[in-house]
Amino acid sequence: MRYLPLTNNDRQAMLATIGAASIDDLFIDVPEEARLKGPIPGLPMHASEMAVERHFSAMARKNMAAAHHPFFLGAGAYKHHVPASVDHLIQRGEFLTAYTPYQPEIAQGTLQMLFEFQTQVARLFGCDVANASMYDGSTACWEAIGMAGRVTKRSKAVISSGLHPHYVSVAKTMARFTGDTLDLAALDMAQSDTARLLNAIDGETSCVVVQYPDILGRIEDLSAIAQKAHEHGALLIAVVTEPVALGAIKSPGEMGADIVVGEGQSLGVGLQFGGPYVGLFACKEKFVRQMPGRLCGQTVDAEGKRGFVLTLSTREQHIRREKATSNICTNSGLCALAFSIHMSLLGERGLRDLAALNHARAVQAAERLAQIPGVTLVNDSFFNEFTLKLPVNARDVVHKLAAKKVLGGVSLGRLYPGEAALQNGLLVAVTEVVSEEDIETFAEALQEVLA
Amino acid sequence: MRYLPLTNNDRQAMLATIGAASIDDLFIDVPEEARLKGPIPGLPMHASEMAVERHFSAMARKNMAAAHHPFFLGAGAYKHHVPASVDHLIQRGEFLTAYTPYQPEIAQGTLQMLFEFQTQVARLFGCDVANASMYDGSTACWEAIGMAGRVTKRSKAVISSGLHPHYVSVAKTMARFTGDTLDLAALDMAQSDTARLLNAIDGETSCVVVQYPDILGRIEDLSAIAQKAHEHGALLIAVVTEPVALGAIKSPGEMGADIVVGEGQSLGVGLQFGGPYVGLFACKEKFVRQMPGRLCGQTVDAEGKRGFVLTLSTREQHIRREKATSNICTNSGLCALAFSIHMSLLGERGLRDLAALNHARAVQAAERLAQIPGVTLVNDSFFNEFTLKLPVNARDVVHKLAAKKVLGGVSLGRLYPGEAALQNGLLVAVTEVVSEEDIETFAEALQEVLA
Amino acid sequence: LEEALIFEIGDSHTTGVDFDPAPKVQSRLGGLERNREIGLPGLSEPETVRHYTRLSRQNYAIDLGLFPLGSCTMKHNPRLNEKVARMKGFIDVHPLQPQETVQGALQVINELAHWLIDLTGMHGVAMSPKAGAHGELCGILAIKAALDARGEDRPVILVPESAHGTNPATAAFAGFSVENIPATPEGRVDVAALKARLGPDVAGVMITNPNTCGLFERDLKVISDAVHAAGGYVYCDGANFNAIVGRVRPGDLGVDAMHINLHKTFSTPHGGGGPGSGPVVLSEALAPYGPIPFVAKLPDGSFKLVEEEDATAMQPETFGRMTAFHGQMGMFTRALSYIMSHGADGLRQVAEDAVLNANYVLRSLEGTLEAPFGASGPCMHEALFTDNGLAEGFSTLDVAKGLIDEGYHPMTVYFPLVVHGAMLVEPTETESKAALDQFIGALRSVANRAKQGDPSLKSAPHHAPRRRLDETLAARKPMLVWKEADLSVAAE
Amino acid sequence: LEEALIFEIGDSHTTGVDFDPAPKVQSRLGGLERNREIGLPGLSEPETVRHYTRLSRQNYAIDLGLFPLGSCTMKHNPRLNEKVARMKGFIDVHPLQPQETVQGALQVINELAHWLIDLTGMHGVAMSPKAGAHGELCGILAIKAALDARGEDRPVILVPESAHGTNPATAAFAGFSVENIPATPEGRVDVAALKARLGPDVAGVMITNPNTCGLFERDLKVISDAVHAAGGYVYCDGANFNAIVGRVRPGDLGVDAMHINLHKTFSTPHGGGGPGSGPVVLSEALAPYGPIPFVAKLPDGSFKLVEEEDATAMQPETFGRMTAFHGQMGMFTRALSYIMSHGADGLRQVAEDAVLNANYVLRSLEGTLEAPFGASGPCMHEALFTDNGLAEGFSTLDVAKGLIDEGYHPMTVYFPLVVHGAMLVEPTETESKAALDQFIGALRSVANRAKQGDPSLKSAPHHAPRRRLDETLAARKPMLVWKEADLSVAAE
Repeated sequence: MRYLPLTNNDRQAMLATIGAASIDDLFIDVPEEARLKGPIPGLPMHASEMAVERHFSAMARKNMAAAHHPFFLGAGAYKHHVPASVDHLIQRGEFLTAYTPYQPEIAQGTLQMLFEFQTQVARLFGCDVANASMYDGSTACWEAIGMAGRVTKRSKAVISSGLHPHYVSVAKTMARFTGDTLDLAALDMAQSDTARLLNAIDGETSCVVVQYPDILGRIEDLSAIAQKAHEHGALLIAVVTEPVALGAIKSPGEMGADIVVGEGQSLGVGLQFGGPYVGLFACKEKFVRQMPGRLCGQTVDAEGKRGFVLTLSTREQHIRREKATSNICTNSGLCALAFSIHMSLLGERGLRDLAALNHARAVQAAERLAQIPGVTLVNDSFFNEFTLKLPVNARDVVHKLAAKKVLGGVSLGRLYPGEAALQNGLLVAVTEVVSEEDIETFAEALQEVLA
Repeated sequence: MRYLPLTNNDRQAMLATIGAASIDDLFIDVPEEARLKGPIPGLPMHASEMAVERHFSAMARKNMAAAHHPFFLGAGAYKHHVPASVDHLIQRGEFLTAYTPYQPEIAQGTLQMLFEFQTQVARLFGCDVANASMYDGSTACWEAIGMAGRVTKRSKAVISSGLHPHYVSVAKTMARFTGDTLDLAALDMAQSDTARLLNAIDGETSCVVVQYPDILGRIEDLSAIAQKAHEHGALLIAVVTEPVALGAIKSPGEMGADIVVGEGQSLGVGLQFGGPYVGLFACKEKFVRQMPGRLCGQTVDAEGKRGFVLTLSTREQHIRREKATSNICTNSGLCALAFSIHMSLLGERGLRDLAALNHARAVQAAERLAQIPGVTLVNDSFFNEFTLKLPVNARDVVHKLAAKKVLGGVSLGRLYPGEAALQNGLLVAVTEVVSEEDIETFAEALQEVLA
Repeated sequence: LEEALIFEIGDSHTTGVDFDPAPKVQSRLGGLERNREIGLPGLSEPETVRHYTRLSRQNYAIDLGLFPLGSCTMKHNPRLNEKVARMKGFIDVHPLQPQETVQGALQVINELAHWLIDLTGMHGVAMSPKAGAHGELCGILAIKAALDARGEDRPVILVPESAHGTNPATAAFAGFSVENIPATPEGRVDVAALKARLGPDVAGVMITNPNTCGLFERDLKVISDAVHAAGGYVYCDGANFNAIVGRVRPGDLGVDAMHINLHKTFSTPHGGGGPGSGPVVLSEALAPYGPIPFVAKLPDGSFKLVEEEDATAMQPETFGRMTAFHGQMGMFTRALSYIMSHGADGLRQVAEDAVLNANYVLRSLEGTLEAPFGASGPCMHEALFTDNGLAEGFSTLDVAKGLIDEGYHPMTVYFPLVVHGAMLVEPTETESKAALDQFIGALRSVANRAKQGDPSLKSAPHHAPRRRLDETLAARKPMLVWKEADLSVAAE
Repeated sequence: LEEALIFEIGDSHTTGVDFDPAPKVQSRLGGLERNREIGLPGLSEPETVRHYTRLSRQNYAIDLGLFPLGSCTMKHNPRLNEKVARMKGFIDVHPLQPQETVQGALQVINELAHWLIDLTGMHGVAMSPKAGAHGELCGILAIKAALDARGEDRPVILVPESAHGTNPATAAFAGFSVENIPATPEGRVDVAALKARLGPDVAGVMITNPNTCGLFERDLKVISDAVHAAGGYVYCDGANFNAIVGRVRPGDLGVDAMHINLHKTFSTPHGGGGPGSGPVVLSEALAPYGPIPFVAKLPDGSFKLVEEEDATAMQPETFGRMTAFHGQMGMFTRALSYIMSHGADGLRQVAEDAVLNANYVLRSLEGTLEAPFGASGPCMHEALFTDNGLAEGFSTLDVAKGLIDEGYHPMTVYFPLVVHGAMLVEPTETESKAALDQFIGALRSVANRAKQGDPSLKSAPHHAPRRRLDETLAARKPMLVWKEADLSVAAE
């Protein structure tokens, strides 16, 4: 019991202080019939560190780790190279094992970091303010829809068909219970959804939700949508699942988005089989009191020194209870730290270099893969992810590629299982971790599979 | 150039402050003909973190890592399970990136740790005092011989044939230059060297050097040797290459050793292909001023608070220069920290449990392996390492086992290449990381190889 | 101790990351190339390491000392968990990889799921909720979905007044109206009041057990039976499961849904505010409505991630997806590592030591501070005190800030709301007796100063990186992002 | 800030490690079973993590701030190096594994060896020395072996008076007698005096370049030629190679042997006092005498570790083995990672920035502190000042301790011995201009206080974990191990 410091002598002495004869006396309020008499039967007993480590090593070896194979998966989670210093720093006990900074005098480390993070996110997204993080991109997206409803006092959200289908699923789940209306359409590889969106905006619309770049990797100007939305008193919510893209392309804020949310996993966090990730949430300053989640603000201490505190907590559940802007409590602090450290290491120059390298590799890959007979490139524009149309069902191809030790993208069939028109689509992400050899290996494997 | 913070603007501003026109002006004292005009030709230019990491991953994958295969090597370096918290703690920047604690007021972390380490080592070895570590066991062994010479003012060291042959090599190298005499003998699998040692001790002898357990894993009482040595004014130096053994058997200090040195790699440090390791050095209190290496001592500060400083530095090179007790400067501080943390986690109870488990597994292995036709167990006694006599050359067997993915011990032929009588000997170490399945896998592989 | 902001240290030309030069290609960015500076400062690696190392040292943390935040369960975070979570096979796999390439990861999720079910005595578990509050939402949505399936409209959720704020916030989010249930003078739910309020408009109750006064709701089974009899469901806030794991199974008390904070009971690190992980165990009645995706073990021994397309066959009544992927894998590995390390015997010991430590604190301090429910029997994982008896003008906040000067993080203050000036102390099982004795001494000393009216306490902390911070100013004139000094002057 | 000793926290019954129970076997311990308690306290993991975390916070470190220890080269330690060194294929291989199973490890050693040879313009390199002083010993033994091979007895080694203490200690260890060579008023070796002392009894010189006054020994080539002409060898202490890497090759200056501190020039961490690593590059004349084992690349592209049995064929004149295994593998991986990251261009930049930073410090402070060799041209990697001009009764030590209160580790003090009250400042290339400006301001402020005789400086530090410690007491009554309080009373 290596994590339990009490010795049996301690326990006896403490029971004596308490005035209890035995540990059982401390559990007398548990109804007799519900008391467990000993360890729950059928479960293993305690294990040594070595035994536990062995078990997990065996489990880990059953998975095909991205680093060891040509790797082209994206669709909302991207493999980037994270500098070693990021993981080193987030493991500092003072960051790792601290709680939410409720006592700011002894939590300035976390608070200042959050203030820096908020500023980085706001600038990246082209917004005035950002919060201290959400669970992930998909929940941030739903929270933004909810916030738009509070701001506009309307309940119809117009959702682009280019929004990640899982984000749509989350919104559908929530809307079912809140009674919000979602205006949805089927994804079309042949054309973007902009025309429909412009049409759908009306005086009932609380918001338009557009992913940028969209689920197929396409990049489109959001200005017209923003203008139309604003004309009708609606908000434009932009969703960014690949923040690295904003090192190369305009920010949604520049194009008029009112709320920009995103998935921050690309920077600092890593793939982790889907979580924990970090939701990014930024908006115009005038909406700040309708934001969900924690906010860190600058202030001064009793001696006039600059310091930071959690602020505007009258929006939050621990103060407002059922009237809160969200029920969120724990956010994704440590992932926000990882994001912020990685972003600090990159800086403007590094982010732009990284984005340029991603785009260039993606262009190389797209050109190479489109040469394969029967394969066509769907995208006119893209950043580091694009869609191929294959001559056959792409889901089968993905499995066959995996058998050849190539992790060759995400099939649209996996993302849109019901939709026949999309079954031959393959979503391919190409980041800086992809080498030219990886592209060639992928191309050859794909050609073989299609042959 | 991610590790260099100066920008070109900084450089220009600084040159202006200095009053130099260019960087080249700062190197004017380099003779013209020796000045390199640009990067040294033929060498690669700077590389990204990702590129460097890839190179090392490729190199690492070419090695057969102990954790992934049945593993039975010892002979002075042992694979033990090191708790994850050890490596976590030694990576704290305040430990990892601190210098030797020359300014004690801001180095109490390192100093207190060294004081605790010294105490742990002294107690483990059954000695009064210990130093703050040496490079490794082999250099500690030579330093002990040198120290015995200073104490006794004699120059003949009687070396047990059971001392690790690399330690003997190091002593030979040094003795060649210092003019010390080493009384050596060939290793005999059939019997220990004690009788010869007792005979060899005389009035010229500075010290007797005995490994415990010895290179073949044999355990013998040192009391008689200690007594004889003391009768003749010589010192007994005991060498411990596997400190875990002392959780099961008597310490050399208890049996009369004057100086006990050892290799601390087993605890906290790991295999690391031979280094860095940590030399342990302990002795009787009366010899303290002849010790080599750093010593940490307790004292008080100006307010009377307990504190720690490096002390007795008048023995050392930075004060005494050519009259120092050793030329050692940098020791093995971070490895000493790892050793000390691991030892703190174990404590008396953990070390004894660990030793018991090692011994039990070794007994299981010895009994199982000795059942293989043609294989005999050389040892009467052993802790976690023993010697097998095979019917054929053991070096060949080791290579054949490796081809079967079993790392099956160290052949005596590798350690004693010239000595025909030892070529069939195989040294087998069995620690807590060896499972019963590993023993069986090894036994079956060995049987196949010998068939 | 001062550390500048990255915006004051770095500039847009510096970077701490090197890249291979990008190959020359024709840009395909759709004409949306960025042409405005973002305003992101870069730091070299040495500056980065130093900045964050220095910042970290302004934090208090469990690694530095006892962190007695009641209701937050700040226990030791084993380092083995960190190691295990970082194995390449877990940290470097993509959530949408073909399932045959992630069987080990799916197996880990499945193993943890089974532990959670067995430890709680429940029927099923939803692994995807991202944190405790997200788990509450999961449970409430399952209740709503179950009611919908029954065709019943029950708009009310009952919540005891001592509940965590997330409880009413969650219920409200799901469209319920929230009604409070009072507490008895001894600090437990008023069963009579609750029973009286039950009826066809009540969807269920959200109850915390052990509750936020640190007491075991000894009538939970009676409550559950009554709620069930009235056609409702019982949601249990499992934040305090720490205190009872291995000693009681919530399933045996009639609970229908309960979230488990992996970062509380099962030791995953809090990280300065997350990430958490809030799996929800479900009763037989609610399990069919649980969210997708989830991991199923197939007859051939392989593991399958059940998503939208298989839901019709395998979870037809699911209320849907709560988050993009399958939950907090990085927390699952850590929690399972902790659970396996303790085993069934160790987890029981965890609850015992947590409760023992809390009672030791309670009894050691009840002569110094008022313990409002000290006569209500043993406490569970936490000990509750009030500000009654402090000198005129001295408050719980002063005691808290005074503790900072003694080298401790303060306890939870002003929660729960059912007593005046609450101080809620949760030591957890990973504190030694010596550590408790030291803390008890420190809190006693500060409390006595507050009782005697020591004025220096009013301006505490004196020995922290900052003195008391002006929270009113922060809220009145929110400065949520950094602005260049001259720009911000111009803006005023 | 106080932290008890493990002996005061733990006890012999507690452990932070769990083991599977040992199988029952017949003991084979030769009748030497331990029957006495060792006296080792055990701590649970939470206590362990907290103890060492708290201890660590009493240290200053490069991660916390500028560490201007002249002659010690405290530069940033990249975290990539730590990651690379921990790859299983390096950290988890045994030194005696069959060589076909460790080809990657041997290749790393070989690659690093080639970088070191190319960067220094030398002929060979001995990789096994464990630290700088061990490297010095390697070089001196090679010289002795070469002389032995020539049948010459040359008992004297010349060492400049500004040398590191390890130089004379090493020479003495190898049986040489040491004679000092004076310095010129401008801070360099007195070439005339050195030449005058050369003769048939002189084995060689040990010279540090850049020297410990921070100056480049511009006459090193002249010295080398003279020493060689007189039949001796030139050992160069390479501790300060940092300042010239990529700008000059010691081989081009006639050096025969030079150790390289991987923990200085090549950024492996100092770890509070090691481990170091001190490979020694060797000239064509000395390379044949270098130690075994070493790594050779065979014609088939594989790598071979040359040990005793192959020495006869491949290194017949080796002076032998210096250590049990093949050197500090864990430092090799880190150093190679650093070298590859910088490349030939980056390493040159390293030297330039190191020298630029040092000159910036020198010129910024020479108006405040006396710079004894300020007129001797640019300094190299470090700037030297003296205590000349401080107020009566104020010393270099007071300035150093005053700097602690400003949040800095002091510079090296009282070394080199050639000037009075030396203060040796080495900023290294990994400091930013802003960091230097802050440090310069702090040192200037403390120096001015010392010049004005500010009495509070005499009792500095005031804001450190400890006030000045009584080093005399420590040496007079050495307490090197902890003893139980009652026992130590009884012992007196």
